[in-house]
Amino acid sequence: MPVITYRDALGAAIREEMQRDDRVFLMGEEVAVYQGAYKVSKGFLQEFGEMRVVDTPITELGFAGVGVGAAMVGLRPVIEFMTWNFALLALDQVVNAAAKMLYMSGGQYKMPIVFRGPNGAALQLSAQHSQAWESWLAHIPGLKVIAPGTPYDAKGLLKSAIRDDNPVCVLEGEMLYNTKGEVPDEEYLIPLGKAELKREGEHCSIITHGKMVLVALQAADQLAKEGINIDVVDLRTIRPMDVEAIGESVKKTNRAVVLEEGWEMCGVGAQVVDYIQRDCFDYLDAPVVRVHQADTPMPYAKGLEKAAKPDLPKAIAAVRKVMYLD
Amino acid sequence: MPVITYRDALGAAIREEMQRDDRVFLMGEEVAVYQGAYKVSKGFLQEFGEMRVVDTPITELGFAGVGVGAAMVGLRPVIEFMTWNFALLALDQVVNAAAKMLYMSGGQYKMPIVFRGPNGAALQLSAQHSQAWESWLAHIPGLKVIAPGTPYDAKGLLKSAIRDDNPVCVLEGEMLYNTKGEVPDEEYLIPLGKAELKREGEHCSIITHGKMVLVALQAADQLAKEGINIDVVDLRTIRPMDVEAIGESVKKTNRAVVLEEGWEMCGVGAQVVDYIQRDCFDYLDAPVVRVHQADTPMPYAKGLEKAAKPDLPKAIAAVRKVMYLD
Amino acid sequence: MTATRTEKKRKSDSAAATQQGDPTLNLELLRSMLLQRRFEERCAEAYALGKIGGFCHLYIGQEAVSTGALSMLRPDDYVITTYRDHGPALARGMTPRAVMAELFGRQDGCARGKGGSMHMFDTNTNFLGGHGIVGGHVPIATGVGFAIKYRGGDQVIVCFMGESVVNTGAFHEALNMAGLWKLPCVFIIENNRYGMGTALERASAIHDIYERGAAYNMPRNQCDGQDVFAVRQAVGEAVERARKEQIPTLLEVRTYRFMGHSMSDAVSGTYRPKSELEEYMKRDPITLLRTHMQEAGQLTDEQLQKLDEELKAIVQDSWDFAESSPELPVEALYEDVYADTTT
Amino acid sequence: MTATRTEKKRKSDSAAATQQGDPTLNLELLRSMLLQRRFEERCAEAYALGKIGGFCHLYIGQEAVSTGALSMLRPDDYVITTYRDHGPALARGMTPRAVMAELFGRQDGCARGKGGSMHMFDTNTNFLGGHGIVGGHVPIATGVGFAIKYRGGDQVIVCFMGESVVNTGAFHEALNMAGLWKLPCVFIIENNRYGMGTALERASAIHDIYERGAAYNMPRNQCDGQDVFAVRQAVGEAVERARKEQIPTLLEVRTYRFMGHSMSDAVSGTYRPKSELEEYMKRDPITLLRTHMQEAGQLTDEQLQKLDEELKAIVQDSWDFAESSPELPVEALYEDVYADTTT
Ligand SMILES: Cc1ncc(C[n+]2csc(CCOP(=O)(O)OP(=O)(O)O)c2C)c(N)n1
Ligand SMILES: Cc1ncc(C[n+]2csc(CCOP(=O)(O)OP(=O)(O)O)c2C)c(N)n1
Ligand SMILES: [Mg+2]
Ligand SMILES: [Mg+2]
Repeated sequence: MPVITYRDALGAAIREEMQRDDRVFLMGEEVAVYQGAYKVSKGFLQEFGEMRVVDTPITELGFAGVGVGAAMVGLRPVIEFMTWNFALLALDQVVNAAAKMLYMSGGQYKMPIVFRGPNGAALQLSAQHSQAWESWLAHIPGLKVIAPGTPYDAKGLLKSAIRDDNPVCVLEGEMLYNTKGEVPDEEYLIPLGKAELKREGEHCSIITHGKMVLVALQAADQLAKEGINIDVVDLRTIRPMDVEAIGESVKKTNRAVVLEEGWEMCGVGAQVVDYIQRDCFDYLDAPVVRVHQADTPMPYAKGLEKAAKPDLPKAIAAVRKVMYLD
Repeated sequence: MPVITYRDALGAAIREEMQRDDRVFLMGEEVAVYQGAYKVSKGFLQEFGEMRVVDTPITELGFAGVGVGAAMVGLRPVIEFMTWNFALLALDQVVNAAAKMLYMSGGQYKMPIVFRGPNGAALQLSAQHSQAWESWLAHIPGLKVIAPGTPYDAKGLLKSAIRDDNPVCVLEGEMLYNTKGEVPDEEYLIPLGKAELKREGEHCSIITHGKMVLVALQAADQLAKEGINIDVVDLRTIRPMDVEAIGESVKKTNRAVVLEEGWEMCGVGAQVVDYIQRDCFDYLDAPVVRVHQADTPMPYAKGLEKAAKPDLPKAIAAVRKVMYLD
Repeated sequence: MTATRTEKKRKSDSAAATQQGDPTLNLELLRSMLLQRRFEERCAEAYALGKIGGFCHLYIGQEAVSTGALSMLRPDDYVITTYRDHGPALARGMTPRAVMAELFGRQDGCARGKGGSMHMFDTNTNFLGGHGIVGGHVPIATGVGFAIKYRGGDQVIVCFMGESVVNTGAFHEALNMAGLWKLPCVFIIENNRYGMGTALERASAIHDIYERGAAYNMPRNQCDGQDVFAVRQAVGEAVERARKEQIPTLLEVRTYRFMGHSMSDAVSGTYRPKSELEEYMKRDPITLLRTHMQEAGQLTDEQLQKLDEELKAIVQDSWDFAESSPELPVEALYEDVYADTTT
Repeated sequence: MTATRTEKKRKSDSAAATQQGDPTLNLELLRSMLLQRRFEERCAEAYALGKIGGFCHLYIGQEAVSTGALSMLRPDDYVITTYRDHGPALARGMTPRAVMAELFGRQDGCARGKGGSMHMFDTNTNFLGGHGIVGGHVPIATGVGFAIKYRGGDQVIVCFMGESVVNTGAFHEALNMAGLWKLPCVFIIENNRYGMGTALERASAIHDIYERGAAYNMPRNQCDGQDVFAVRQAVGEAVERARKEQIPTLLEVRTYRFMGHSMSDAVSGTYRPKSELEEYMKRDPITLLRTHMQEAGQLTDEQLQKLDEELKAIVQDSWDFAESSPELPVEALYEDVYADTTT
C-alpha cells in the first residue's frame, strides 16, 4: 500500500471530494496562491481555479459565516482555519449559526460544512498559538467533531465529513502533517462516530484521540516489553462519541488511562471518565487516571513547554499508576 | 437582616467597589442611559457619571478588549455582557488576552478585570439566547469563574472578584435577578475558590452551582419529607474548584448527583465526576448521576423547552436513581 | 464605480413618479404593509396573553422597508434578516398562519415551533431567517452572495439589519469580502435611530452611516424609509446592479420603530422622549401611502375599510390556526439536531 | 475635523527640512535603526542554530517605522504591537539583552522566557506586547487610550499593526470606539504590502487603506515608511493631536519587509517575485538615512564603521548574555498563571 503523509492524506481527501462533487469548495487564509499555510492544498488553485479555492482576508468570523451562508443554499464548503487558535474568533458562526441552523429552522436548512485546521500545540509557539479545542467543540450539540491520528484515518474521516450533511469540525495536528502511514489508492470512507481499537491488550486501556494516538501506541510498545499489554482505543470521533467501544475495552481491562492534549478541567478526558464510571462502575479496579496538558497557558521556553505537554513518560507513568505498579 | 434581590445585590457590590476605588468602572451595552438591560446598574450613570459608567456600541469583542487594555495600565474594569451568549464573540479577548497576559508577560502585566452577565437559559429565548458557558470558561487556566446562586453569594463573590487581580468571569442568572435573600448591610467578602455546604444530609450529595442551587435545595426539601437527607454542595466558584469540599461531602454520603444547567459533554459535571472518582473511589456506593440540559439546542416551544431543561423532578429522579430507590 | 448620492436621488424622482401612478401595484403595497401592521398588533395582544413567549420584537412603523424592498425581488432571490423578522417574513410571502403558529410554538409553525419569534425560516420563499446575534447574519448573507456567483446565477440576496449592526466586526468583515469579490448582495440598514436604548449618535463615530460603504468600495445610498416608493426606487437600483453587474450596495433606509425595542421595553421613556415618538408617528408609512392613494383617487374609504377587515380576518384566521395547531410531542426535542443524510 | 492628506503633506515638507539638519538626532535615529538590523540578522542566525524556536518574524526593512514613530514619544507614553515586535521593542528602548534572552527562552528574558519572539513585554518602557492574534491588540490599544482619558492624563498610545489587520472585525470595533470617544490613540498601519502570502489588493476592497479612517471620523494620513523623517513628521502630528486634543489618528505607513513572513517562509517566490523585492530593497531605510547624512556631511565612513562595530558588539553581548542566562526551573511552569494579590 502506498505510504503517504498525513498532510497529503488530507489533501487527497479534499481533492477527491472536489472532483466528485462540484458543490465542494475550499476557503480560508492562504489556501490558494500560497498553496496552503501548511501546504495541504498544494496545487489546488491550479487544478480547481479561484472560485473553488478561495483566499480570504484575515476574517475568521467573516469567512466562517460566508461558509454558513453558502451551505444554507446548497454548497458544501470546506473552511480551513490556519489554526484552530484563530477559530476562537469564529466560534459564534460555528456554534450559534452552523450548529443550530437545522434545529432553529425546524429541520429546513441543512448545514453541510466542514471546519478544519491544525489544533493543539506545535513547538514553542507560546500561549496564544498552542491550544487544543476539542472539549469546547464537543460540548456543542449540532456539531460533529473528529480528530484523526493517522494518515489513513485522516483521509477516510475527512471524506466522510465532507459528505455529511452536518457541520463537522476536523482537528488536525501541525505536528502530524509530516507523519506517514499506509493509505490505499482505492476510495474508502471511515464512518463518523466509530472508535477504533488500535492495539489489543488485556491489562489496561488507554483511551485517546488525535495526536496522542501515536504517544499511546508508543507507550503500548514500551510497556509490552515489560509484559504489560495495552488496549489502545482511538476515539477518532469525539462527538458523537463511541461510548460502547470505551465500555467494551474497560470492561475487559478493568483499568483505564485517558490521554489527551488539552487542559484538564472539563476536558474530553473528563467526559470519558464520566462514561466509564457510569457504564463500568463494577468493573473498575482503580480510579481512571488522566493525562493532559498542565493547567497553565503554554510557555515558550523549551524546557517548560516539554514539562507542560502530555508525552510518552507521562503516559507510561499513568499506566503504572492505574496498575498500582509504583 | 435586609432582604433584597439578586439584581440589587449585584448592583450593590459594584456600587460599593466603585465608591471604594475610583479605578473601578462599569462598561457594556446599555449599562448607562438605559440603566442596564436587566437594571443591575440602575442609577449608576447619575451617581458616577459617563466616564465610569460607559455605554458601548454592540461590539463584544471590541469592548472586552478595551477592558483588557484598561486593566493592563492599572484600571479595574467591570465589563458587562448583556448576556454570555453574546460574549461568545468576545472570547478571543477573554481567553487569548485576559487569561494569558500575566503569563505571556512573565508576571509583569496583571489583569484585574471582571467579565459578568447573565448565563444560561431564561424562558423561551430559543437556541441562540439560551446557553450556559461555565464549562468552556472553566477549561481555561488564567481565568477564575464564579456562579453565585443567591443574593448573599452574589454580593460577596462579586466584591471579591472586583478586588482580585486576575480576570474573573461572573455567571449570573437572568431567572435569578428577581429572587430574594438576606444580605447584611455591613460589608463582607466571600473568598473565591470556596464551596459552601448549603444543606447538610447524610444520604446523598448534590453538587451544583448557580441557578441550580435553588433546584437542589428544593429537591432536598422534598426528599427530606421521605426521610432522605441531602448534602447540598454549592460550588460557588467553578474555577478554581473546591475539590476538598466535594470530597468531604461524598466521603460522607457515598453517593453523588451532579446538577448543572449546561450540556452534558465535557460539562462542569464531567469534571466533578472525575474529581469524585479520583478522590472517593473506594467510598462510592453507586456511579455518580448527572443532571444537565438535554443534548440539543434550546427549542422555543414551551413544552419542549421544559423537557430540555434540568429541573426539580429530574433532580429528584437522579437522587432516587443513585440511591437505587427505583 | 461608487455611486454618488445625488445621482441616485435624481433618478429616484422621475422613476418614482411613474411608479406612484400604478393603482394595482399600490394596492398590493398597501395590503402588504397593512397586513404586517395588523399582524403585529395581534402579536402584542397574544404576547400579553402569554400565547407568545420569549423575546418578541415588533416591526410596527417600519413596514415600508420590508414591503418596498421585497416587492423588488424575484421568488428565487434570497432574504435574510434579524430577530425583528415578522414583517419581512410576511412581506416575503410567508403565510400568516405559518408565522403565527411559529410564534405560538406549534407544530405547524414555519420552524416547527422550535425557532420562535426571532427565528422565522422558510425554504419555500428562500427566507433564510430570523437571526438573534446582532451582526451574525451579515457574513451569512455574503456567503449566499458567494454561492450565487459560484453557481453563475443571477439571483440576489437582500440582507436587512438594524443600524447598530454597522459597528460590529461581523459587518465589517462581511462587507469587505462582498466588496472585494463583487457579490450580488443588497445590504439594507434599517436605521430606526436606536439599538435598544442607544441612539445611533452614541454608538457610531459617523452619523451618515451609509458612508461606511466607501470603506468597502461599495455603491451606497440613503433613502426615506417611511416612503415605500423611495424604498422601492433605491432597492430597485441596488437589485439591478447586483443582478446584472454583481455589484453589492450598502443602502441606509431611515425609519423609526413605533413600539419599544421588544415587548419588555417601554415605548418611550429613558432613551427617547414621547414627543420624539409622536413627531415620527406623523410619518406613519401606511398613512403616507394611504393618503397618497386617496389623493390620487386610487382608494375610497370604503375600499380601505374592506381591505382592513379582510386583513384582520386573515390575521384572526392565523391566530385560530396557530391555536389549534398541535403542540410538539416531547420526542420532537431530539429531532433536527442532526440531519441523518449524507451526499 | 478630519484632516485632509494634502494639508498634511504641505506641513511635512517644511518641518522635515529643519529636522533633517540635526546631526545628533540623525545619529540617534541611525543608531536605533542599525541596532534593529544587526539584531535581526543575528536572530536569523540563532534561529538556524536552533537557539530560537517557534514562530519568529523579523523586522528587517521596516526599521524607519519603529524608530521614526517611537522617537516622537515620551517615556510615559505606551506602545503596543503585533508578533513582529523585536524592532519596536528595541526602538522603544528595551535592552537587547532582555529581548535576546527572551528569544532564547531564558530566565532573564523580558518575559522570563515565557513569551518568546511574539510576546515581548516590558513594564519599564510601557511596552504592552507583542500580540499573536491578528487584530487582537487593537481593541487593547483603544482600552489604553480610554484609561489615559479616564485618568485625565496627557499620554498617548501608539499601536502598530500590519496592513492585514484593517480587514478584521477587531480593528473596526476598536477604531469606531476610539473615534467615537475621542481617545489619544495613534494607529499606525505598517503596510508592507503582504499579510503572509496575500497581497493587500487581494484582501481589502480599497487599496488606500488609510481612507478607512473616514468611517470612524478620524484624521488619517499616509506616508513613506522608508523615510524616517517622513514617519517622524506624520507620527509627530498625530501624537500632538492625540496629546493635546485627544483626537485619534489612522496613519498608513508604506513599507516593505525584506525577509519572508516568518523564518519558515521563503524571502520571495510564490506570492512575490524576486524582482519586486529587489526593487524595494533599493529603498532600504537605513541606506536612505545614511546616504542623507553622508551627503549632508554629518557622517564619515569611519564614523559609520565604528557605529556598526559598536552595535555588532552590543548584539554579540546580548547573545552571550542570553546564552548564559539560566533556563527556568520546571516549577516556573506554574508561576504567573494567577497573581496572588488583591487590592
Ligand atoms: C452580539 C449581540 N449583542 C447584543 C445583543 C442584544 N441586542 C439584541 S437587539 C439589540 C439592539 C440592536 O439594535 P439595531 O441593530 O439598531 O436593530 P433594531 O432592534 O433597532 O431593529 C441588542 C443590543 C445581541 N442580540 N447580539
Ligand atoms: C486571527 C489570526 N488569523 C491568522 C493568523 C495567522 N497569521 C499570522 S501573521 C499573518 C499575516 C499578517 O499580516 P500583516 O497584518 O500584514 O502583518 P505583517 O506580518 O505583514 O507584519 C497571519 C495570517 C493570526 N495570527 N491571527
Ligand atoms: Mg435600530
Ligand atoms: Mg503586512
